[in-house]
Amino acid sequence: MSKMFVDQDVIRDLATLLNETDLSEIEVQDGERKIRVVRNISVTAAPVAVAAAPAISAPAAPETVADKDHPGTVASPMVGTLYMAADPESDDFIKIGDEVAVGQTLMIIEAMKVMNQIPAPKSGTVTKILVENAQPVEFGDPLVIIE
Amino acid sequence: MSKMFVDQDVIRDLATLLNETDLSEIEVQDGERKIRVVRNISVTAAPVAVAAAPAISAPAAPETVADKDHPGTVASPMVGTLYMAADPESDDFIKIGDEVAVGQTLMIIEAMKVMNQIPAPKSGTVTKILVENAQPVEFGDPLVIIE
Amino acid sequence: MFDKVLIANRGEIALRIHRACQEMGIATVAVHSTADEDAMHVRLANESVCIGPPASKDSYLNIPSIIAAAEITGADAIHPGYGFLSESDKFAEIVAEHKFEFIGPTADHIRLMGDKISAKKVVKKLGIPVVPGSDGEVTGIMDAKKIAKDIGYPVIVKAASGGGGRGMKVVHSENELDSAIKACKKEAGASFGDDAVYLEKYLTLPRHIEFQIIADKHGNVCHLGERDCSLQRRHQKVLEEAPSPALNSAERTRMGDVVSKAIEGLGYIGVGTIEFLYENGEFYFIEMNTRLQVEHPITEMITGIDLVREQIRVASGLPLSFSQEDIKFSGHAIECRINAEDPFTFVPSPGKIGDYHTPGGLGVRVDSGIYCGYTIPPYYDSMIAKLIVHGKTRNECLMRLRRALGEYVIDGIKTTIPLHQSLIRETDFINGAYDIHWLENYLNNMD
Amino acid sequence: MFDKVLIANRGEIALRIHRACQEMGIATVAVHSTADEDAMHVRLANESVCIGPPASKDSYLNIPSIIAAAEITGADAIHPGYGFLSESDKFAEIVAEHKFEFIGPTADHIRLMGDKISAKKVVKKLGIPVVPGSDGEVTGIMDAKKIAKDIGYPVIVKAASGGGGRGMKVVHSENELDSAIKACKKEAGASFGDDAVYLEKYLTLPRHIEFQIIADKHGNVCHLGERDCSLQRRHQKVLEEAPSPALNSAERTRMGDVVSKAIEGLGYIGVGTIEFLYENGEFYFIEMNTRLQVEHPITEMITGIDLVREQIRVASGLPLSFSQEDIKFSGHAIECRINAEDPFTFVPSPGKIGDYHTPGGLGVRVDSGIYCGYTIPPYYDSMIAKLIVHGKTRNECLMRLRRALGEYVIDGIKTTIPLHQSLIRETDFINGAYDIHWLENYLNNMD
Repeated sequence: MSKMFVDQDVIRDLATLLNETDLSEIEVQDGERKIRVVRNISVTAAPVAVAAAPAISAPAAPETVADKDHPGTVASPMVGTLYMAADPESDDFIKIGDEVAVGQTLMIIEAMKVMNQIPAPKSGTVTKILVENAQPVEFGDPLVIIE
Repeated sequence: MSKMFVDQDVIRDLATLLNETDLSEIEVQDGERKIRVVRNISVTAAPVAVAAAPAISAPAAPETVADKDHPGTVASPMVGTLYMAADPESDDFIKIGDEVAVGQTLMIIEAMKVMNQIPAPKSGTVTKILVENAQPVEFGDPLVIIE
Repeated sequence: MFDKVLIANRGEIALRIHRACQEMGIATVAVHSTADEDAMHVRLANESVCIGPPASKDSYLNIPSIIAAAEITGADAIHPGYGFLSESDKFAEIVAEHKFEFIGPTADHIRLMGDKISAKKVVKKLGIPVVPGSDGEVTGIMDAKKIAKDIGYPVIVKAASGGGGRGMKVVHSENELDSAIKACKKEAGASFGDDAVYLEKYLTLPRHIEFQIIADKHGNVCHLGERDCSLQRRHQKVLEEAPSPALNSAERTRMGDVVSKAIEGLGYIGVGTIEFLYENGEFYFIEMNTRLQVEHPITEMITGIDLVREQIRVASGLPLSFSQEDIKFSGHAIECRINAEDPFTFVPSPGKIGDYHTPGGLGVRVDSGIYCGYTIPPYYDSMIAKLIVHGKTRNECLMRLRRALGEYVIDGIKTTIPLHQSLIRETDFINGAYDIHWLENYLNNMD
Repeated sequence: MFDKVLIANRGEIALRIHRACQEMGIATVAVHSTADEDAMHVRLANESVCIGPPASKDSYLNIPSIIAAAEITGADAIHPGYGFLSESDKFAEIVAEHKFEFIGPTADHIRLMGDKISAKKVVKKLGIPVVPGSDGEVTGIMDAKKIAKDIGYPVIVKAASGGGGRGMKVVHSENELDSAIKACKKEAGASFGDDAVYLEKYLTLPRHIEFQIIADKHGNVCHLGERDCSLQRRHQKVLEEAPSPALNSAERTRMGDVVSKAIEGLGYIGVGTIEFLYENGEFYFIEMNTRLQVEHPITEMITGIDLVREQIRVASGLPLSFSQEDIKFSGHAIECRINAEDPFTFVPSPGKIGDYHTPGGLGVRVDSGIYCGYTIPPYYDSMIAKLIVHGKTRNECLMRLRRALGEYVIDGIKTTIPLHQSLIRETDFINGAYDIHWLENYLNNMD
């Protein structure tokens, strides 16, 4: 009886592919031939289940993961209190739908009594404002989306 | 019916490949033939890496997992010091190849100065003796194999 | 000093004893059932011997197997821990007959204190206050009625061989007495093989306060103050503290002296605990435990004395390493017993531990044999850890306990951590105003 | 007392401060970089604020961000921990300007002690013994030669603004002096922006012994005894013990009094450490650390005093909760710093923690923010845990340390646990016979 054909190279390739794609199983059939590779991963201890610390305050607009990861999102470069306008009597620097140019002031963050202007990192249209006036923000908090 | 064909070489190759690629399962089909190899790496929270306690003493005959799990194995019902004979002048109760009957004394275990006879749980042939005279044994240690 | 000690126990106390031995340069032998192959004390011990199947009667209570394990490993001494064989006079006797040192009192002292009636008689003679009662077995109903009338109702009928809350009946008036005695005798006969019962005054709102003592073979006796173990559920201690919020220094010294003198008179050797009910400033003897207690660490925390180390020293013939004057009580300590149980229904919850993270920092001690990935076997006691916290004051201790309980992570099973978290927020507990019925009432009122 | 404290630090010390606050009923704010989102102190804090990217200069050293975080969370006070901004007089000043309480000394005291030359002058006037030397900046080579001749070779050239072992050169004879001063000035200018250098007598086999002090705003000053931190590698402490094996009670009392008087004269407030070299029975001032030290727990273990709690009390204006007479030294304590490093090559080993199991039982304390599954970021200090052990005697402490190190499991990364296990088996260490060069020699001889 002929020896069963095992294509070791294909198996190695599939193993690599498994890694690369972060899958746990690949099954390939080609006519009468079939190969299936499996890897049981990550039974590695899950993170400690202590109570997660609450965030300093919920952002005004319900911030979704999508907003944070959106390519047009401008993130806060510092901690502080956010202001939408130069002073209470003035209009907000931006509103949804505005066209903004690179370097244009979007909002102000006060830290240590210093008012820091937050400039637009690129030009485009303001499609979403994710914060409210007088709100505290952390480093990295998403502020606005410019598309 | 003809004996099923098992290609041990292919299985060995796949086992090696399994190791090399760090997979946990490979299944290969070639026409009507199919081979599947699996290894449970049990990443389950690896045992605490403290120094394993040494066993009280290594058994005389290198005891393999197979011996322990063999259906004909007689396990020690108690802790104590094992004797193969009733006294130093006598012959051993059994030797390899002996036919034994149910209830026949196989050996003696001394615990608290009391000599406890270990009877054969079934009749058959002694195919393996896994202990030596005067050896300490724990509860559950495999003593002999009767087939 | 011993070279090798066999630890005839499991769980956290086996680990506790192992640690004390290691710190004294003594090798350890762990004996274990097949269910405990992966237990921490087995992993850490210098040697281990499997002594039987899961059932305690075939392993941890199996005297021939334990003695055989000591013989084949060449141990010098055997430490019984608490529970299992620790209060078996027969075991102590057999250990001694086989020329091993029993790390505990003599078989005679265990026997004497194991019988509740004889124990009470003996300690009374030695000057320890006891609950007024029948001074021995009740022999007939007429006799019982007279005694009950003398000491005053309510009275309690107790089995002479009882313990752990079993074989007891409270009687509020004379017309209940006859049936209570009969019922109690029946239960006692069935449970303990001895239907002797006796009568005692029933205290309504007592605290459980116990004194720790230790005595060496050279006639030295010290007491290490008291522990308050009033927080009990079904006669099982849940949380203990030392010192008792109800005692002052003068009462402690006075009662400690009474206890020490009695132990000296008894000729007792080793560690022991005299348990009392405490009501209206009076102590009433309950029983003496002739072994290490689960809650011994809180005494260690406030005295700085390693009780297990000292116990081993004393067993080996060494004198106590301190005198009564050397013992200084410092601060306050609380122990929470953490069980693998639902925190409020108390349904056992054995199983596999997922994430496991112990609290750390100043004044926090964890005594436990569990670890991440360990499977708690269903065959034994549900206590899996003791969290012990020390502070300079009771308030500091309480605040530290609160934060430590909040840091403790035991995933995969239910534990009584949430019960302790609730308990220590209760005003009565914060004020130290509780008796032995408080916890049961608290739990009943939660429903 | 404060209602809310912002902790301007990370790692085990942030957790240590969080614990003290919780035990005082004070809410905590954790500030953290994006690399520390999963850190234990962030998880446990009542509130947390992300203050910047991983690089310390943009987060933990970012004063505007930290002040802004205090402002938006409404914190009352800021605890700087050790390292980072803890010895920045500028930070202390800004904190005060913004009406937060700085949990530490005044900016003036930080500045005074931050300059090694001025510090030495000041403490000398206050009665603290100093190393004979140039009494200030060396201004020319002729001057230097004369001073060196007076105090005798070997001498050491040090940068006035230096620290942590940088900017120092030992000179064994006059002909090396000129080039050493030039090299040192160059390094000092480049490293610290200040090329002032000074000369001191070089001690050949000194121990590093430091005294812990604490002072309140009401003029009360106490010392809490000494710590021996002679086991150092590249001027980094590796293992510390208290008390020092080299000091007796009389020397402790004498030097403690000298130190307390000086601190009183200085008008200093808060915790602080006066570091000395100790050789042939004489103390020589090195520097004063105007903050909490990494090794403060060993002092806590032998005194029973919670230093961080006391530090917070003092900052809030409360008087010390004890007087010098109340402080009793009890037993012996050792701290092992456990770093995420190869134990013998010291190559850093950040990464993901696999199994994590801390030692427990009597006398064992772990201060650490790591846990099973936690990833140690590569951006910060490699110290991941402190194992602190207390015993009634130094020998008991050593035995306990040995067993505790054996129980500690940190998988997934390399740690310095094996180094400590080797160290405590060395005869010199067991005998307490070591100086500040001992560890370097020991490590060199291992190769």
